[in-house]
Amino acid sequence: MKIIRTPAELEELRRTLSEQQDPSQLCVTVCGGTGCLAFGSEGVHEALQAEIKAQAIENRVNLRMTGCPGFCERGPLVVIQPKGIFYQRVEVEDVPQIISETVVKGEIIDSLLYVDPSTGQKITYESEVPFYKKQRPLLLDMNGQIDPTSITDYIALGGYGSLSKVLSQMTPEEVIAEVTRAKLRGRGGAGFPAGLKWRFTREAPGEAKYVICNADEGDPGAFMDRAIMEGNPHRVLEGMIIGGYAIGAHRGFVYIRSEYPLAAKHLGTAIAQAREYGLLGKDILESGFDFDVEIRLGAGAFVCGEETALMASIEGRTGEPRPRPPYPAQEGLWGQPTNINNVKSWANVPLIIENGADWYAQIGTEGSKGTKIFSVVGKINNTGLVEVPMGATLRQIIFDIGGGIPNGKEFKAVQIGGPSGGCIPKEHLDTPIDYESLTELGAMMGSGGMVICDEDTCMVDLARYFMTFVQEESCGKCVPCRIGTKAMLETLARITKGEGRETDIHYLLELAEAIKSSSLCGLGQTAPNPVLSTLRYFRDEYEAHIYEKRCPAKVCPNLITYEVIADPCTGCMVCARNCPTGAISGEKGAIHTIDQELCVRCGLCKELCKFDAISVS
Amino acid sequence: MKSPVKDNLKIGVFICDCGMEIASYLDTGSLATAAEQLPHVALSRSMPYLCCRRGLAELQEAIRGAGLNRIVVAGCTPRTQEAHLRFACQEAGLNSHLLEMVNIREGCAWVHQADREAAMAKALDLVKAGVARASLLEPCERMKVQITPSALVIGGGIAGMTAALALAERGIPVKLIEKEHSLGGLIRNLHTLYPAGQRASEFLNGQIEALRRQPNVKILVDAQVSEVTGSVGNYHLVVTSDGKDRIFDAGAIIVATGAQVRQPYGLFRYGTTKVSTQLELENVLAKGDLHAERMVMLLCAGSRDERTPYCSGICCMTALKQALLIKETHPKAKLTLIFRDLCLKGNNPEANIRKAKQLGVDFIQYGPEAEPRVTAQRVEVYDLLTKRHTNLPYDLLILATPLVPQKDVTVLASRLKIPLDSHGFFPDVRFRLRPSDHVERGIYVCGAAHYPSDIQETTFQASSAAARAFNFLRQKQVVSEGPVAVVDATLCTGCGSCVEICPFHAINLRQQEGLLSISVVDSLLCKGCGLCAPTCPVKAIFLQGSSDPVLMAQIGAILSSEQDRSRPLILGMFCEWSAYAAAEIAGARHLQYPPHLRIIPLRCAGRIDPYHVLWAFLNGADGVLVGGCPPGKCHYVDGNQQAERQVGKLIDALAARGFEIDRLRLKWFQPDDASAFVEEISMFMAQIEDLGPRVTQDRRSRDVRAA
Amino acid sequence: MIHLTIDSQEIEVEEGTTILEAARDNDIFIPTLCYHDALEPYAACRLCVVELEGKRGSRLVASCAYPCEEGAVVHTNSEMVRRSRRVTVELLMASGELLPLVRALATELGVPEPRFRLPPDDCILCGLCVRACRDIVGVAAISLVNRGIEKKVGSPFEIASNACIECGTCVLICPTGALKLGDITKEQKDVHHWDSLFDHHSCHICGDHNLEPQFSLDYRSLLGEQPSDEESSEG
Amino acid sequence: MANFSVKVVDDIVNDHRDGAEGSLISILGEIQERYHYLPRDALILVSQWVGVPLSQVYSIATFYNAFSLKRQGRHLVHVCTGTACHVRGAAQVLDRFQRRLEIRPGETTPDWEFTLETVNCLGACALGPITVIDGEYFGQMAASRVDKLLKEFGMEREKA
Repeated sequence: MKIIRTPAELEELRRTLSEQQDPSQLCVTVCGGTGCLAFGSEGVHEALQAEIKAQAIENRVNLRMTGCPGFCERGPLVVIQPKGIFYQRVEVEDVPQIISETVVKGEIIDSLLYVDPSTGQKITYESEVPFYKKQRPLLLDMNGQIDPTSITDYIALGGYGSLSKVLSQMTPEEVIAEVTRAKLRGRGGAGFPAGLKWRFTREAPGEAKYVICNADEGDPGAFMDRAIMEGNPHRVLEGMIIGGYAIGAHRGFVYIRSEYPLAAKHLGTAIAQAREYGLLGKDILESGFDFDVEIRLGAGAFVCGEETALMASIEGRTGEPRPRPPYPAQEGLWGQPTNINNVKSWANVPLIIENGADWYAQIGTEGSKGTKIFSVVGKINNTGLVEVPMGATLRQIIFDIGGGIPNGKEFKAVQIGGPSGGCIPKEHLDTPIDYESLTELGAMMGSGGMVICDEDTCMVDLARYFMTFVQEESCGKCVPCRIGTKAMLETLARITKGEGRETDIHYLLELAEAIKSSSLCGLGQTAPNPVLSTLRYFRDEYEAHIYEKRCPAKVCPNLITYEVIADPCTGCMVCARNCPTGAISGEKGAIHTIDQELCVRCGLCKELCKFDAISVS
Repeated sequence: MKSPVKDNLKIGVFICDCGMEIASYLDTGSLATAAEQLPHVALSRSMPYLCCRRGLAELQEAIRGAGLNRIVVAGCTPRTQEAHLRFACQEAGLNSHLLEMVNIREGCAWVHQADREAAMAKALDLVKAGVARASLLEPCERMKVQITPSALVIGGGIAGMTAALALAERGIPVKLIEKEHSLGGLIRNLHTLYPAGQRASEFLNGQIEALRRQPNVKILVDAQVSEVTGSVGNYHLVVTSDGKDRIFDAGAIIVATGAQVRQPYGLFRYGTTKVSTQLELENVLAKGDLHAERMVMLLCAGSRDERTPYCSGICCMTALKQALLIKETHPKAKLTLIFRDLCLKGNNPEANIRKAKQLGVDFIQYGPEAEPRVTAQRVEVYDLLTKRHTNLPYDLLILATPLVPQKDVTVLASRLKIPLDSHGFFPDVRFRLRPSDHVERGIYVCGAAHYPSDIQETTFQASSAAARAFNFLRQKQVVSEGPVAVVDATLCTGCGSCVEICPFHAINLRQQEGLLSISVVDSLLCKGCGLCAPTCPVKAIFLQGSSDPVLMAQIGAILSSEQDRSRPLILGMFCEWSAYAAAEIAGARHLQYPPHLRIIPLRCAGRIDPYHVLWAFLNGADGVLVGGCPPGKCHYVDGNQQAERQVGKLIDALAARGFEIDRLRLKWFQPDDASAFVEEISMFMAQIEDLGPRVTQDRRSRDVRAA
Repeated sequence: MIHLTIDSQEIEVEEGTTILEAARDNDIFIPTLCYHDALEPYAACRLCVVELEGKRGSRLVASCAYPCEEGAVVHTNSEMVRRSRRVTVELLMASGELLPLVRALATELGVPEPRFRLPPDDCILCGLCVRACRDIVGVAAISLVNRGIEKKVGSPFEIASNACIECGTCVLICPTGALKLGDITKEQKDVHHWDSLFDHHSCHICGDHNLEPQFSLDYRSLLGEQPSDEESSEG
Repeated sequence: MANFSVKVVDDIVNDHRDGAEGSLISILGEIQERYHYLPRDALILVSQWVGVPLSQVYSIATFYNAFSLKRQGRHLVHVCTGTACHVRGAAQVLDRFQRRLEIRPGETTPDWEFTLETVNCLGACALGPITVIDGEYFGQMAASRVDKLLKEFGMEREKA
């Protein structure tokens, strides 16, 4: 493989590559994101390969396994270019038909088309799917198109152009100025201005400097970083190299959580290719600038998302945060100035350089520029990744794009920002989302995980869930976080068990304030948020649990009872046979009864009953 | 740096308030003024916090400004702050060993809160002693030695080969020497391996192949170490291989000499045709000419008894392995396994027992009290499970005999100066000393030379030994700092008693042409325990910073006390690892005890010299308490025993002259048992109170001199 | 030189001085548990938090680690500080009646009977012993094991540490007396241990045959190792 | 379960030679991957080869979720308890696994067949609730599917 030595050579390569590509060329793309893989897209891909071979049409059709375009709900996704025919929930059995009908004859297979739940009509082309139509994909734009394991795919679409521009035409100061002008804010959650951080790191004295890509996406329910690394790793890499140049670093680290093997694999491939092409290593594009990147796998610790803990982990120690200051920009990795940014932040950089700060700055709101990717999960029709400009409203995301709540249930709230975030009730559905407004509402941008809750979601239980999470993930170094979160959890558990006391809400608030204000690191300082925000908007649910010993959402096991409704019950014995504790008795054909003493409220009977003869109250 | 001539000694005394921690119990101001009067004190002041940024700066300023060349700091325990202060001195251009710390916090302020007056007196005495000591301190220089970046592995068995390979793969040049003609050690005689049942020869050949392919390894067979000279990091070796002597250097040595299977002649009719060892059976199985129909395996044959008290560790697994093998080839054969205990390792030890049982192997457990009897026809055994005597006719009796040390271990041990345990295996000696106080020797033992071990265990040990050798060599150089023993060549008569006593083989006799040979200290091996000093008949060897003059000056100063003499005055000479540690912890816990005790810390109680004690009594001590580590706990192998001897000798001598020997005590202390410490002190104190103050000055000195 | 105000006292300190140092030099008392002059600030106990006025309102910082800043305004005992301290103390008391300092604070701040309880334990995880062993003595025989509420001080595999030199520094520095040398050196392995009489795991088949002697692995025991249950006797 | 081999650990460490202390976690990660747990001997060797105190290696091994000091069963069952899965009823699924296998998360069945673990989020939220057994994904899980699944992975014991 020939090394690219100069910007000219890069441009040359790009031209030849794009010339080779015939826009009318048939190309079948299969989503290879973790979501679709879990749905079995690997098999579909293999089947397609085999079928194409069988039909001996290799020369006419390209097959490509791409990254995640975001519409995980309907996976496995298959798109036939150039027309962009959009098939969803594709199974291996459908493959021969797809090839013979659509690829060869160009005919549409109705059964595989997506049906818009709101209008009920079938949609043929990817571009027309409402889920995509209303988005503004900047970071995810290439995910559906390129093969993430091929550097040439990326280069063909102009990849590494920004790097070459930076190295050949811009001084580090100019780069920082550009990023600052674009008002790019850290996408890790806190939203600290990236340009400023870069400058601090550049100006800080130190013999060596480092850049780190924080890919420890620990927030449960958020997976946009993973999608980017899986689908377009080179852009992250390009961003880091540019950052390294601007800051004056020659070594970079990507810290990926071990739960993301595919992301690590693709990024590893990307790094290898970049080295091969001379885009990493010594004297990149004759600029005299040396830079290389290493991957470090996490080992399962949410706290390692916190920058000082992350660095400790990279240095080979337990992920315990240390007090700041000194900030990483002054004393980071091995005591040297270090700049840490999130995957999304890095991925934004090439875009800013490519299109200019002004272009970037006109996307989004006054305070928050650019787009934001949300992972919309939970009680929602279209689970998946949604990229919208800052300032989009929750309603647009959840209803227009997300397709609303399944089974005609009532929307209750959306939980944003995971364990550090908070929930937002329906009265605020129309607030434009940016860093400030969310903080206003007691939530936070965080990683951008959105968990949609419907009427069946118990907010107290949700709060308890998050508290369990942070409590388990607390590193245990500082007292408020170690013992305080435990105390809060015990209290919440008590409440959900129906043993709540009058004083509990007050106690929770007291603890929450102290933990927020006095914890050592971000994990502790934000740990109480889920409780605080649920208390703020759903105090009544807490009170129902405490005073009436009642769980309005019928979730908390100790506060609900399962009963057999007489008339629908056919006495089919299914529930009785499957009850783990044998709490259900009854003759065949006779109406069953549930022994409340024995019942452990596992819900199995309700789940299994074909006649909806089990009621919860 | 050169030591200043005595007459321009400039001692600086710094008394730390430690905020209010000290100041609220002791009048640090007047302590400082009092200290000013002491000989050679050029500057004396008290400060709020000596340890903080500002305090250290002030200290350094004083050193530079006033040209101080000795520093006495009275404050908290040296344990936590000494390093910082020494560093500060070094920074200010003063050899860090010219700093003396006096603990007036844990050692005084915190423990005598009831009796301020006595506490003040004690604090002053401690400072006096500190000053007296400081004025005699001499700088110590650190010594650096480059390490030869290569290793010698003795023994070409599985342990040796594994270790050699691991080192070589990391770029360390390795010499591997084997006394036999071919590599492999014990395994060469094995047929298959437990538990997987892999062919031993395959396994072995694989290993040897890998070794031969490795360019960093030089193999010498029929070779033995015939001479070892040099020291830590640089051993000069003479290896005799097929008649020729080869000479080379190595930085690290790995001892993997293995062990041998005992041939138990006379035991259980061993030697007769129908009886063989497991090892002999291996050969039979390998050849595949096993013709016996009724077989009995007898475990723990000649081990775990008086002669060989240990469990050989591997025989049970071998027996089980062989049993399974036999049952495969001879399903008909009747096979009984007589065991005391089954020592099986690995993930699922039962699996193989189950298998064997299914294949029809009988297991019978016997106890040590009823050892099986072997006659020409049968084995008679009392079955512990069925509680019945059983007779087992046999065509072949297999004895599981233990692994025993190689014949020549003692020679090797003395050449390498490493200890042997009571059975003749090489124990893994571990020093419980501060990293700064000792350097690794660079000699590591692994495999059956260390104790009988199976292959898994052996390879683990080998890798572990290699790893430690690797990191030792990687340092490139060894640095030793801190006080070591020094010999005054003009006095030494070469009697060799210090060579005898040194627990670390750090002292050698150097022959001199036409002169008395003299002792020479290997300061890399010397750990500064000072055991040698009291044993020298002519006081030719002494420990830096703890020489007799220094100690006696300390004793003299600490006892020239202004305390109210109606109360007894007691001197404690405490091992810093046990008694002194306990005292400090008592302080940290604010436990209160009588203030009439003056403590002088020693590296080891073994440093005690009868003269010190006599000197103490001469200087008005009413009682002397020597504190050391409990038996078996000494950090310098057996310093506490030496202390016991020395004190014992003295007690007898004094007793013979009617001296109240209850005034002298030797006690063992647990380092962390502060309350026990307080108890001891109070008891001893009470005892001395009962004895009352000592008899008049002249009388006292007379009987002491007589002693 | 840096100028700041602590409790309305004008103070001048060298650059790099922490708020705690500055306060101490001026006889302003700030309670600490995990702080020690000889060790790097750890900022874990959160008792030393002080209120730092800032543009966007006041916030709490750990005075033991926070460097003095020019013109900073610090309150060491404001209501904000006391509120947080009160909770911290209450949380500390969840695992038992602790050392005098905490009890004193409790009375001074009027901390109620702890509303939350943990199993009694004197260790407050200030980490002093661990840090002293590593940074002062230089042997690192003990470390913090597990995490979160499970965190505790321990030697590797929670059996006798072979790195420990029994110097007692950890015991000396422990503010609560929770640590005993025995915890780290219990059954300090003797070199001959493997040939001593051993007690056995018993066989899972008949429950009677004796399997691996517990101390047959002296070498590993020297390395702080012991045959673990799941390795030695489970089928 | 692969038997612990000294050579394997030696080699893993040797591959990371230049990384020194920084590669500690990667090294342990590879060993964990190889044996599904961290054998004690392995930790000891790692500490000695890398040249860091055993106590540090041990605290790392006990700090991170990905590491286990206990031998694992033949099949690893991971129940995702991420938020998306939680609101879609992961709790019931987990509960069912616990009752069925009669172990709590982090434990292994006495016959060394199954080890039950929870995982915080696999990022495949569209399929929630998710269970992963030996790396194979099972989406839209429900308590009622647990028994069948366990049978597929060779669980014979009848319902307790």
